[in-house]
Amino acid sequence: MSSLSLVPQLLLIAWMLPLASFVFIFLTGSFLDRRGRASGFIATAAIAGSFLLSVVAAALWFGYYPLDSNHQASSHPIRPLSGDWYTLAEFGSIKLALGYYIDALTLAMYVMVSFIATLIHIYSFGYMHEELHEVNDPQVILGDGTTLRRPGRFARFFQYLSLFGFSMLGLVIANNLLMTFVFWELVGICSYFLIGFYVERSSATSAGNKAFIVNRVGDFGMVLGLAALLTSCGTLHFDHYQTTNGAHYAGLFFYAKAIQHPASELEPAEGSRSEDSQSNPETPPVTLSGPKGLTYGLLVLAGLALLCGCLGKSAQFPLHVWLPDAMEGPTPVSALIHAATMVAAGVYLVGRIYPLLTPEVLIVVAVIGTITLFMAATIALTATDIKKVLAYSTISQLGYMMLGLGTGGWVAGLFHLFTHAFFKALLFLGSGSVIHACGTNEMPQMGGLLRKMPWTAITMLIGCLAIAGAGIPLWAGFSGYHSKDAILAQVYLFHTTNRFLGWIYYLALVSAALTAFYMFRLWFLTFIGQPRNEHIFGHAHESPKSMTVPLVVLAFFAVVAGWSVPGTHWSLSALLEQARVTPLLENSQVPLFGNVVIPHEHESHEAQIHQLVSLEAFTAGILGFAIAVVFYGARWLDPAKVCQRFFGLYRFLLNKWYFDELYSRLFVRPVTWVASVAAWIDRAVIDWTVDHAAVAVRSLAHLDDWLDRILVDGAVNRLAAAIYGMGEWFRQWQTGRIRNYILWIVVGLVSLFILGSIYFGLGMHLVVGAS
Amino acid sequence: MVAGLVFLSIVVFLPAFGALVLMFFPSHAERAIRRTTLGVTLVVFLLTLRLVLPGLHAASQNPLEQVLHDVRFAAGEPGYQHAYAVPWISSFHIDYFLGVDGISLPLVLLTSFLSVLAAAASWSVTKHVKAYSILFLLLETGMLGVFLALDFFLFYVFWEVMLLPMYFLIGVWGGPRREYAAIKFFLFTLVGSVLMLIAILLLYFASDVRQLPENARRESFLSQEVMVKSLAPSEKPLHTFNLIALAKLGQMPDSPFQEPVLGGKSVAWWAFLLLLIGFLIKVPAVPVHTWLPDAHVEAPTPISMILAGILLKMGGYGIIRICYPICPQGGYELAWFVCLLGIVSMVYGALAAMAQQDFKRLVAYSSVSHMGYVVLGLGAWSLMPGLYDPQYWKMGMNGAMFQMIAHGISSAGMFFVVGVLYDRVHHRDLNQFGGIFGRMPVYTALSIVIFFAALGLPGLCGFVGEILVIFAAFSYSRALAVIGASVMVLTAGYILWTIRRVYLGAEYRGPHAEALSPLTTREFLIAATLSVAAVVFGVYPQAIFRYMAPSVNRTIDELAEWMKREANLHAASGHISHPSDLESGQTEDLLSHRDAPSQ
Amino acid sequence: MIDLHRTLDHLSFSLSAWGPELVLCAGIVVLLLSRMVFPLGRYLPFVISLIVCCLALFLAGPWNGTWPIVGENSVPIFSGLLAWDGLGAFLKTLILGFSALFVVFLWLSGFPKPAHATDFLVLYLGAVVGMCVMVSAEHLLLAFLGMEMASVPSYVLAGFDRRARQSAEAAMKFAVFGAASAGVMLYGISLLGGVLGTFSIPQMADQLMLLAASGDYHGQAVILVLSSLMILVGLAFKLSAVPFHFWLPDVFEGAAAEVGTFLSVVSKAAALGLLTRLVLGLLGYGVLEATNAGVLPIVTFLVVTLSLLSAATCTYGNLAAYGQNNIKRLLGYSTIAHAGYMLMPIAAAVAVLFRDASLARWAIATLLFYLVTYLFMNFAAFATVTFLRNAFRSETIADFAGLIRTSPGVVVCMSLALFSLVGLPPLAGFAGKFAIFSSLVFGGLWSLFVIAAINTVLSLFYYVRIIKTMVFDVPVRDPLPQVRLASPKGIFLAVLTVPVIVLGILWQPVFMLACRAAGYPW
Amino acid sequence: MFSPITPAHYLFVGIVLFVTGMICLLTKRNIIAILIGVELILNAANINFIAFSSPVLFPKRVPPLVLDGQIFVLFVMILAAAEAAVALAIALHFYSRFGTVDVDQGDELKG
Repeated sequence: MSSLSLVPQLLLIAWMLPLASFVFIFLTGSFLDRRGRASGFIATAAIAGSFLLSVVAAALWFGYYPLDSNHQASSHPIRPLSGDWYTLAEFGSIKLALGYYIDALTLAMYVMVSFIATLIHIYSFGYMHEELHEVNDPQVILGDGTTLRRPGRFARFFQYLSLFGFSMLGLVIANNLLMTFVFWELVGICSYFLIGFYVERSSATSAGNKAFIVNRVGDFGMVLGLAALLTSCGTLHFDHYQTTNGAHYAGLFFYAKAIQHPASELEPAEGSRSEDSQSNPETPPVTLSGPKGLTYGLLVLAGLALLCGCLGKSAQFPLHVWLPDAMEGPTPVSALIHAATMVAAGVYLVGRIYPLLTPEVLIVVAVIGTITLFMAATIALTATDIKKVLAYSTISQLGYMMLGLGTGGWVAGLFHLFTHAFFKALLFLGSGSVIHACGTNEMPQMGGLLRKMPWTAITMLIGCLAIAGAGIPLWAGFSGYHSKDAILAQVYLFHTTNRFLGWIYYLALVSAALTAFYMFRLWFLTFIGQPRNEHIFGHAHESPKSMTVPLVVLAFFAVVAGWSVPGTHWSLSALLEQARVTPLLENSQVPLFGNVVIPHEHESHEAQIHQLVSLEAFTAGILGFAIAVVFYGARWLDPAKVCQRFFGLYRFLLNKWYFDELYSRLFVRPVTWVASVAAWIDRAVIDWTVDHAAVAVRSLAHLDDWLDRILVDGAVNRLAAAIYGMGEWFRQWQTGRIRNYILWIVVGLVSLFILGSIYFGLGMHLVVGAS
Repeated sequence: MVAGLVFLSIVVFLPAFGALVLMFFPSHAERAIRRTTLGVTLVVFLLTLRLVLPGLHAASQNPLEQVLHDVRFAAGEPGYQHAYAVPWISSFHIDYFLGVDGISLPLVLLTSFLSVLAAAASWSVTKHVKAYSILFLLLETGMLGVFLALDFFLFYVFWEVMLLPMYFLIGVWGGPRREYAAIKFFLFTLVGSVLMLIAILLLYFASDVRQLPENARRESFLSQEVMVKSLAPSEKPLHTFNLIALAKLGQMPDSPFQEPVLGGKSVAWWAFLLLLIGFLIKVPAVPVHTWLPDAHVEAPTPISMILAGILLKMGGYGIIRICYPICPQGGYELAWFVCLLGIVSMVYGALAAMAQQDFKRLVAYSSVSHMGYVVLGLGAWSLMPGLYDPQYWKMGMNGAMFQMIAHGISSAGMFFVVGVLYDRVHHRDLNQFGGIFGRMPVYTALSIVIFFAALGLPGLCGFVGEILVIFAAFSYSRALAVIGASVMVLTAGYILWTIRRVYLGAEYRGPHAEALSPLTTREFLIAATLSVAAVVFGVYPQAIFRYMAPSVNRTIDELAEWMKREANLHAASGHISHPSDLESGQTEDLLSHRDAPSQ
Repeated sequence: MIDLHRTLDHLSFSLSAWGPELVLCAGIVVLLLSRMVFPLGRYLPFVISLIVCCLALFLAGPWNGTWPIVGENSVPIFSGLLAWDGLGAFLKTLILGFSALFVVFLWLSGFPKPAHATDFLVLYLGAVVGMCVMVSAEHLLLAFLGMEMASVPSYVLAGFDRRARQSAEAAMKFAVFGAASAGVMLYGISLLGGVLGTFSIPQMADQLMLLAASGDYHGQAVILVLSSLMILVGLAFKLSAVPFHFWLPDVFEGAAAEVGTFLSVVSKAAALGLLTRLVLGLLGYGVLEATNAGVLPIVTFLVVTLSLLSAATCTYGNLAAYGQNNIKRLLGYSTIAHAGYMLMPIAAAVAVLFRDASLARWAIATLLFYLVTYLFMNFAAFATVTFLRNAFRSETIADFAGLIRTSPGVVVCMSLALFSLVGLPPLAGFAGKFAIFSSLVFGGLWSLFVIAAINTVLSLFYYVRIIKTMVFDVPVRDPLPQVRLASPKGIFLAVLTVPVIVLGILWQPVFMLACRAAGYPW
Repeated sequence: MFSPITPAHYLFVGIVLFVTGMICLLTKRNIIAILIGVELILNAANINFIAFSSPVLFPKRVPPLVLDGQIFVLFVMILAAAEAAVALAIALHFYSRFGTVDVDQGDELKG
C-alpha cells in the first residue's frame, strides 16, 4: 500500500509542474530572456518532468496491480485511488473540491498527455523559432498597406502551452465532475488563446471566439447535468469522499448502482469496486448525502446533458463546426490540443462517467458518433487545405471513439483514443513540417516533397498507414489497425443485437474506406509527383532536428502502440481492460424503439466476429487506398496534368480524360456530390444555423436594447413627463385674477360641504343602523 | 463590547472626519488632497483588515495591542460580533447600533478595499479636486455605515447618506449627459428609499419587543434602556428598529407580522414586497434598472468603480440581511417573483450588453446581468414543504453572496479598465477600438484577466458564485436553471466579442492613437491588485466562505426552522397536504439499505 | 356676587402668564416712541426689536418650569379666553425665537430701509402678538381676533416694498383674499356659536359631546358641518391649503423675500396651532365620552376632510412647483406642499383620538417637532434667496447658475436646506418627516402616508433643479456676484444651517420637548 | 296675521347678506366694491351674532349667546374698521401703481 500512496503525490507534482512553469513565465516574462528562449526551456523541462513522474507513478501502480493477474478474484481487488486535495467550498454534505481519482485509465492518460506534450514542446522550438525575433506577418495588412511587424511571442506561446498542460492533466485526474468542469473550461480557454495566438489576424481571433462559444454551448448542457446530479445525489464526486468534519459520503457511481440494481440484489458480496467497504477494512462506513431524489429518468437526462459538453469539446455533430476553424492556430497547437489531447477530453469524459450512462444515452452517443464519423470523412475527401483535411479526419476519428463507447466498447473506444493521439499528433506535426517548409497550407501548391523532406514524408506515411488501419489481418498491424478493429468488432456485435441500428456498422465500414482514401490522397498530393509550384518547391527544405526527432518518436509509437510487449500480456488494451467499467444495464434489454441491448464488450473478442470484421475492414481500407493510388498516386486518371507535361500524347490523354469522365460519373461525382452535400449541409445548414443563431441572438440583443431604451426607460421618462405635465396644468389654475381665486373659495367650500354631508350622512346612517 | 462599537464607529466615521479635515485644505493643494484622501481610505482599509488578520498576543501589556486583539473578527462564528447598541433617539427606540457578522464582513472589506483603489484611480479627476475628495470620503462613510448598521433606522440613514455625494459626484464630474444621469439615479433611488421607508414604519408599528422571550431579547443586543423598558409592566407595545429583534419577531410563532393589513396579505408580505422593490432598484433588477446604464456611463471612472463594486451590493445585502429574516413569510410566498426578476435580469442584461456600442454601457449592462445571478441565488428558496434539507439554499445564498464580492472585484476592474482607455483616447466606441494588445500589452493582459473573471472562468472569482447559484436554482426550478445556464453562453459571447473588438486585431484605427501610452505605475498597481484579487478569490474561495458561510448558514437554518414550524402548523390545521412527503419517503426507502453494508 | 379678590388674583396671574405678549406690546410702544426721541438712530429699531423679542422669548421659553398639558390641566387665563399650556408655550417660543432671528435677518438684508424700519417692525411685532394670541386662544372670539391681528399687518407688510408694482398687486390680492376668507370664517363662527351656544372651546366640546351622546343631532348636522367648514376656510387660508392657497404664490412672488420668510414659517405655525386647538379642543382631546359611537361621524368627517385637504395641498404644491422660474414663487409652492405635510398629523391625531388619546398627543408632538425643523430649513432657504437677491438683483433661478464657483459656502447651505426640505437624512427635514409619518402610521392613515411618501419623491425634482443650477450649470452672469460665507450674512446662514444638520442627527431633546409640550406621557 | 319674528328670519337676512357679499366679491371688478362686499359678509355674521344673543327672539329660554354674541359684534365692527383702513390704503397703493382700481388689471403674478 505504501507504494500506492505515493502515486497521488507523484501525480500532484506532475500536475503542478506545468502550472509552476506557467506562473513563472507569466511573472518573469521578458525579464528572464528578452527573446523568450529560456521560457521555452522552462516549459519543456516542466512538462518533461511531468512525463517522468507520470511514468514513475504508472510503474508504481502497475507494480502493485500487475496487468497479467486476475484482480477480480485475487485478495486485493483493484480500487481506484480517490481523495481530495483542496476544498473549494462545503455546504453540509455537499463538497466542492479538487482531488484525484486514479486508476489505470488516469495513469495511461497522464503518461500519454505528458509524453505527447513533451514532444510537441520540443517540436515547437523548431516550428516557432521565428517568434524569437521580430515577426513580419504577411497575412495582416495594415491600414497604410504595409504588413504587420510585431515583436515575437515565443515565451507567450510556451506560457500558454504550460497552462494547457496543467489544465489537461487536471481534467484527467479529476475526482469529481465539478473539477472536471473547471479544467474543462480551462483547457477551453487555453484553446481560445492558442487558436487566437496570432491576435492580429481577424480570422484567428474570430476562430478563437467561435471555438470558445461553441464549447460554451456544450458546457451549458454540462452545467445542467452537473446541477441535476448535484441536486439529486448531493455530490459530484465519482467515488466516496469525506467532508472536513470527518463524515464519509457516497459518490455518484454508488448512486448509479443503486438505481441499476433493485434493493434486494445489491448485496455486499457482489464486491463491486465502489462500495466494498467490508472487503477493504480501510474504507470507513459511508453515509448517503443529498435529498436522494435520483431517479432513472433524471439519470438519463443528466447523462444527455453531460453528453452535450462532450459533444462540444470533442467536436461531434452538431457542435463540430469550431474545430476546422481552430486550425488558425499554430500547427503544434493543432497537434496537441485539437488532435491528440483536448478534443479527446470529451471521449475521455464519456469513458470516465461510463457507469452513469444508461443505454438510452449510449445509443445517442453511438448515433452521433456515426453521423460525425461519416460526415467528416466525406468532407475530408474534397478539402485541399492540408490542416483542414486533418481536422476533418480528427472529427471523424473522434466519431469512431464515440461510436465505440456508445456501442458498449469501453476499451475499444479509449484504445482508439490513445492510438489516435499518437498518429494524429504525428500527422499534424508532419503537416506542420510541410507547412513550415512551404509556407502554405494548400496541397495543390505542393507535390514531390518526398525528395526534399524524406523524414517528414516517411513518418507521415507511417501516420497514414496507422490511421487507415493498415495491418495484416488476423495477425498484427499499425496501431490504428488494432484499435479500429476493436471498435468495428464491437459495432458489429452491436448490430447483431440491435438489428434496426445495423446501418451504423456499414457506415463505419464505408468511412474506414474513405479514411484510407483521403489520407493517401493527402500524402500523394503532398509528397509524390512533380512539384506544382516551383517557387515553393525551391524553397522547401527538411525541417530541423527539433522537429524531425519528435516525428520519428511519434512514428514509432504510431506503429507499436497497439502491440503487446513481447513475451507478456502487457499491452495498451490490457491496461485499459484493467480499468474497464460497465455502463448501466449492460446486456439487459431496454425498451427504446424496440429493445436495445448494449452488448458486453468481451463478446466482441470472440474469434468469429473478430476475424470477419478484421477482413471486412481490411478490404475497405485497401479499397480506399487503391482508389487514392489510382487518382493521386499513379495519376492514371489525371489526364489534364499529363496533357500539359507531354503534349505529344494529347489524344491518348484525351481518351483518359473520357475515362476520367466515366469514372467521375460512375464514382467520383456521386462521392463528390455526397461530399459536397455534406459540406454544404455543414456550411449552409449547421454553420448557417450556428452563425445565424449568433445573428439571431444579436438581433435579440438589439431588440432588447431597443426595448430597454424605448419601453422600459421610455415608460419612466413618459411617467416623468406626465407628472411634469400635471404640474404645468396645475399652474394654469393660477390665473392671477383675484376674483377667480375667490371663486375657488366658494367652490372649495361647497365641494367640501357636499363631501362632508355625504360622510356625515353616511355616519349618521351607520349610527342609526347600529342603534 | 463597547470597544467593538467604538472601533466600528471609527471605521465608519474616519472617512467623514477625513472629509472634515480636507475642508481646511487650500483647494489648490491638489496633490496633498489626493494623497490625504488615499491615506484616509488606506487607513480605513487597514482597520477593516485588522478584523480578519491573525491576532496579536491577547495578554499583551500594551493596551493598544490589547484593543487591536479584541477587535478581531472570530472566523467561524455565525453570530454578530462587536454588536452593541447605544440609545440614540429613545422616543422612537432608535439605537446607534453597529455590529458585524459573516455576511457584512466581506462587504465591509470589499468597500474599504475598493475605496482605496477608487481613491487611487481618482488621480484622473482634475476638476475641483477638493470637493471631489470630500464627497468621495463622505460616500465611503455612508457605504460602510450601511453594511455595519444593525438598527433599521440607522441603516436607512446611511443608505440615504450615500445618495447626496453620489448625486454630486455624477452630476459635477460626469460625462456629457451627467445631469440627466445624476437626477435619474437620484429619483430612482429615492423611490426605492421611500418604499423602504413605508416598509420600515410598517414593521416598526407592528413590532413589539415584549412579545419576544427574554433570551431572544438578550440575543438581540437591545440597549440597556430598551431592555429595562421591556421588563417593566406596561400595556403599551414597545416598538423597535433593532434588525435582530425584528428578525426574531418575524420568525417567532404567531409573529406579529402575520397580521393581515391590505388585500388579505400580511404585514410580512407587504413589507417584503416593498423592501424588495427598494433593494432591487439598487441591485438593480429589470425593469427598474434603467438608471444604471446612464449613471455608469456618465460617472467618472472611480465613481463607476464604487457604483458597480459597492453600491449595487447594498441591494443584495439588504435582501439577505433584512427581507428574508424579517419577513420569511413574504419571502416564501414571493420566492418565484424574486427568482423571476433575477432570471429576467440575467438574460435581459446579457442581451442588452451584447447590443451596445459604448464600451462602458456594455460593462454597465453586464452588471445588470451579473447581479441577476445574485437575485436568483437569493431568491431560489429551494425549501419545499416536507423537505427540510436547506443545504441547497445555503449553497445558493452563499453563491449569491460570493457573486456579490466577485462582481465587486470584476466590475470595478472592468470600469477601471474602460476608464484607462477612455483617459487616453477620449471615446468609448467599441467599433473604433482594436489592436490595443499591440500598443499596451500589460494593460491588455490585466484587462483580459478581469474580463474573464466576469465571464465566469474557473480559477477566477466569477465562476464560483455563478455555478453555485445555478446549482441552487436547479433545485428550485429546472426551467430557471436552464435559462440561467444559457446566460453563461451569452456572457461568453459578449465578453469575447468585446475582447476581440477592443484588444485584439491588427492595429488601433480610432482617434488619438498617439495617446495610447503604456500603463503608469499607479494604473498598473490598481489593475494588478484587482486581477490578483480575482485570481485569489477564484482559487481560494474559502477565504470568503470561511467568514461568510457560518453566518449565511445560520440565517438559512433559522429560516428552515421557521419553514418547518409553519408547515407543521398548516399540516395540523389541514390546509395543505404535502405530496412531497410521500415522495421523499419513498426515495428514502429505496436508498436506506445502502447503509446496510456498513453495519 | 363677584369675588373681587379672586378676580384680581386671576388677573394678575393671567398678566404674568401673558408676559411675552405684554413685552411685545410694550415694545411696539417703545418703538413708536423711539422714533420721536431718537429720529436719527438708524439701527435703533432693530436693536429695540431684538431686545423685545429676546425678552419675550425669555419669558415664553421652556426654561420656566414644566408646562401644563393642553386639554388636561391647561391653565385658563383671562377667564378662559386664553389658555396657558404646553402647546401654546411651545409655539410661542417658536414664534418668538423666529422673531429674534428675523430681526437680525432684516438688519442684515437691509430690506426695510432704516427710515422705514420702525414701521415695518411695528407691524411685524403686532402680527407676532396676533400669532401669540392665536396659539393660545381658547375662545373663538380670541381666535378670530388673533387671526385678524396676524393677518392685517401681513397685508401691509406684503405691500411694503412701495416702489414695486408687483408688491402692490400682491398686497391687494392678499388683502382681498384674506378679508373674504375672514368673512367666511366669521360667518362660520357665528353659526357654530349659535348651534352650540357658546364660543368657549371647552364648553363647545361639552355641548358637542352631549349632542353626540344623544346620538341625534336634531337636524343640526348640516349647520355643524357647514359652520365648521367655514371656520376651516379661514384657517385654510392662513395655512394656504388647496384650494384656498391661491394668494400665496402671488404674494410670495410679489412681496419681498423677507415677508415671504415670515409668512411661510411662523404664520403657518400659528395657524396650525390654532387648528389643533380648534379641532382637538372641540373633540375634548379625547377625554370626554371616549367610547361614544356618536362621535364616529364627526371623527370620520374631520379625518376625511383634513386628509383630503392635506393630500391635495401637498400634491398640488409639489407638482405646481415644477415649472417655476422665480425662486420665491417656487419656494411659495414648496410652502404649500409643506403645509400639506403639516396638516397630516392633525388628521392622524383626530383619527386616533378616541382610540388612544395619548397617540393623538404623539401626533401633535410630531407636528410641533416638524415645525421646529421646518423653521430652520425654510428660514435658511429664504435667507439664502434674500441674500442672493441683494447680490444679483434678481430672483430668477437661472441667474444663479454656477454660483458655486464664487460662493461655495452659500451654495452648500442652500443645498443642505433644500435637501432637508426634500426630507433626506441625516438632515432635520428627514427627522421631521419621519416623525410625521410615524404619526400617520400610528393613526392608521396608510393611504395618506403613501401619498406623503410619493410626494417626497415628487418634491425632489424641483428642489434639486435649484441645486443643479447652482452647482452644475455654467454661469450666465459675468461677473458672477459673490456672497461670502465669512461675512455677517454668511455667518447668519451658517447659524441657520447648523441646526438643519444637528436636528437631523440629535433630535431626541427637541422631540422630547415637543412631546412634553403636547402632553404625550412617558 | 303676522307670525312672530323668529331667529330664522334673522338668519335668513344674514344669509342673504352673506350671499350678496359673496356675489359682490365675485362679480365686482372695482376694488372698493369688493371691499364693500367684504363688509357685507362681516355684517351678515354680525346679524347672526345678534340674532343668537337676542332675548327678544328667544322668549322661552335663554338665548344661546347671551353676551358673547354682542361683544363679538363690537369687536367685529372695530376689526372691520381696521381692516377697511388697511384695505383702502392698499387700494390706494394699488391705484398709484396701476392707475386703476380694476382688480383684474392686477394679474401680472400668476402661473
